[in-house]
Amino acid sequence: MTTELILTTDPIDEAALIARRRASAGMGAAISFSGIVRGKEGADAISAIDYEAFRPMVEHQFKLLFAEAGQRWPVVESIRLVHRVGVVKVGEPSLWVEVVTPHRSEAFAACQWLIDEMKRIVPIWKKPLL
Amino acid sequence: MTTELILTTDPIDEAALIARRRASAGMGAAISFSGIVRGKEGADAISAIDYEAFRPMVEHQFKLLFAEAGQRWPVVESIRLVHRVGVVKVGEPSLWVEVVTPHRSEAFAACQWLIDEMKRIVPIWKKPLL
Amino acid sequence: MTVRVHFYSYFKELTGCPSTEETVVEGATIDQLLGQLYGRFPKLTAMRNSTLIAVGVDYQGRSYVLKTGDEVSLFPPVQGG
Amino acid sequence: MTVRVHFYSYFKELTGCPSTEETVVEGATIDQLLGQLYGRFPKLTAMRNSTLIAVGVDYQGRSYVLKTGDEVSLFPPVQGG
Repeated sequence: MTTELILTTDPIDEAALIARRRASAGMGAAISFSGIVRGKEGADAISAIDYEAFRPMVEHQFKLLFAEAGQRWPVVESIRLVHRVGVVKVGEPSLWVEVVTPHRSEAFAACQWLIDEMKRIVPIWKKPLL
Repeated sequence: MTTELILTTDPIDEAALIARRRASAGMGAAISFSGIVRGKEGADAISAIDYEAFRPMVEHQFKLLFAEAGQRWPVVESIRLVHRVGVVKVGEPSLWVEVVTPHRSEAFAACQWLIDEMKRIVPIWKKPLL
Repeated sequence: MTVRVHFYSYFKELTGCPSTEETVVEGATIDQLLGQLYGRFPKLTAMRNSTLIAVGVDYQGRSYVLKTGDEVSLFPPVQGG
Repeated sequence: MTVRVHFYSYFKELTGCPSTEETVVEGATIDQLLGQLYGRFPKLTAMRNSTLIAVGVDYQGRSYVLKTGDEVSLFPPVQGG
């Protein structure tokens, strides 16, 4: 399994990421999920979200999650994850995750599990900006 | 809800599709699934799959599925689906589906449901080529 | 009356043709039509329990009563994706 | 002995600083450290039941025994994505 993690203050270029996708001949499914900053946080209209990350721990916790994903779904060939840090405007993706597997059920399961776990343990926080 | 269906003999240009994505300020999740032709069909190595479609019925059945998805998940803002017809080489996507919703759970659920239903009722067939 | 019947996927190989015309009595059901087709194309009978049936672009059951001009399609389980 | 304690997200607002040094006795646990910090930063106590604790880059429980040079981080529930 190959994994890639990018924490970046730059906008996420989904098209470029897709263009770099590698999948061996046994792979039949690639899922990519984009988490986009919504225009409201609760009842308040916002303009952006400022993401704060405890970077070394983010990297370490993602490494643990990727390893656990590989144990839960050994068929996963590739996981790529990009998370923005700093200010992300409404309408821009703050998160992009791709999982490549032989069949779609594992791709969906692993991708959802990864996002759920990220939201449980990866030290990133949001501050909405008005 | 907006929907788009493309049946095409051309390769699926995922980057161009992503670039054309539209999501209003309330949308927080976009999932895209690519179904890729694998190098084996059962035990046999193959070079491609020839997809046959009963086109008018494919279009009608997808229309029914999109409408039902909109009833099951009224928050879905956009569904786009591209399916290749004719010969698709190993490693190329034969299917691309995107679902845009406010939150990720509905995007995952609607996307999986749509693919499951497609494989149940949309009249497309595969012929593996050696 | 006459209805046109289309075959898809390997049903074309089983019947040797992409479509055919079949004359049925007024008020005939799809079930009766299938009975006649199984006589003409015996290889189709092997797929009896996994044949999908459409009239026009909608699925129909075997009790559907045929009308003049109906375009019937018979095909094996679908495999999109 | 002295350990450095880092605060993330709005814990920085609650304490008024991004990090601090705290002197604890040899063999002190995180639980004891928290007790001292709650004395210095009373606003942190409101988050008592939803404070996540790491030493270095790994999560630790309140019974963890502190060592010289440990970098402790305290923060509220995470919100990535």
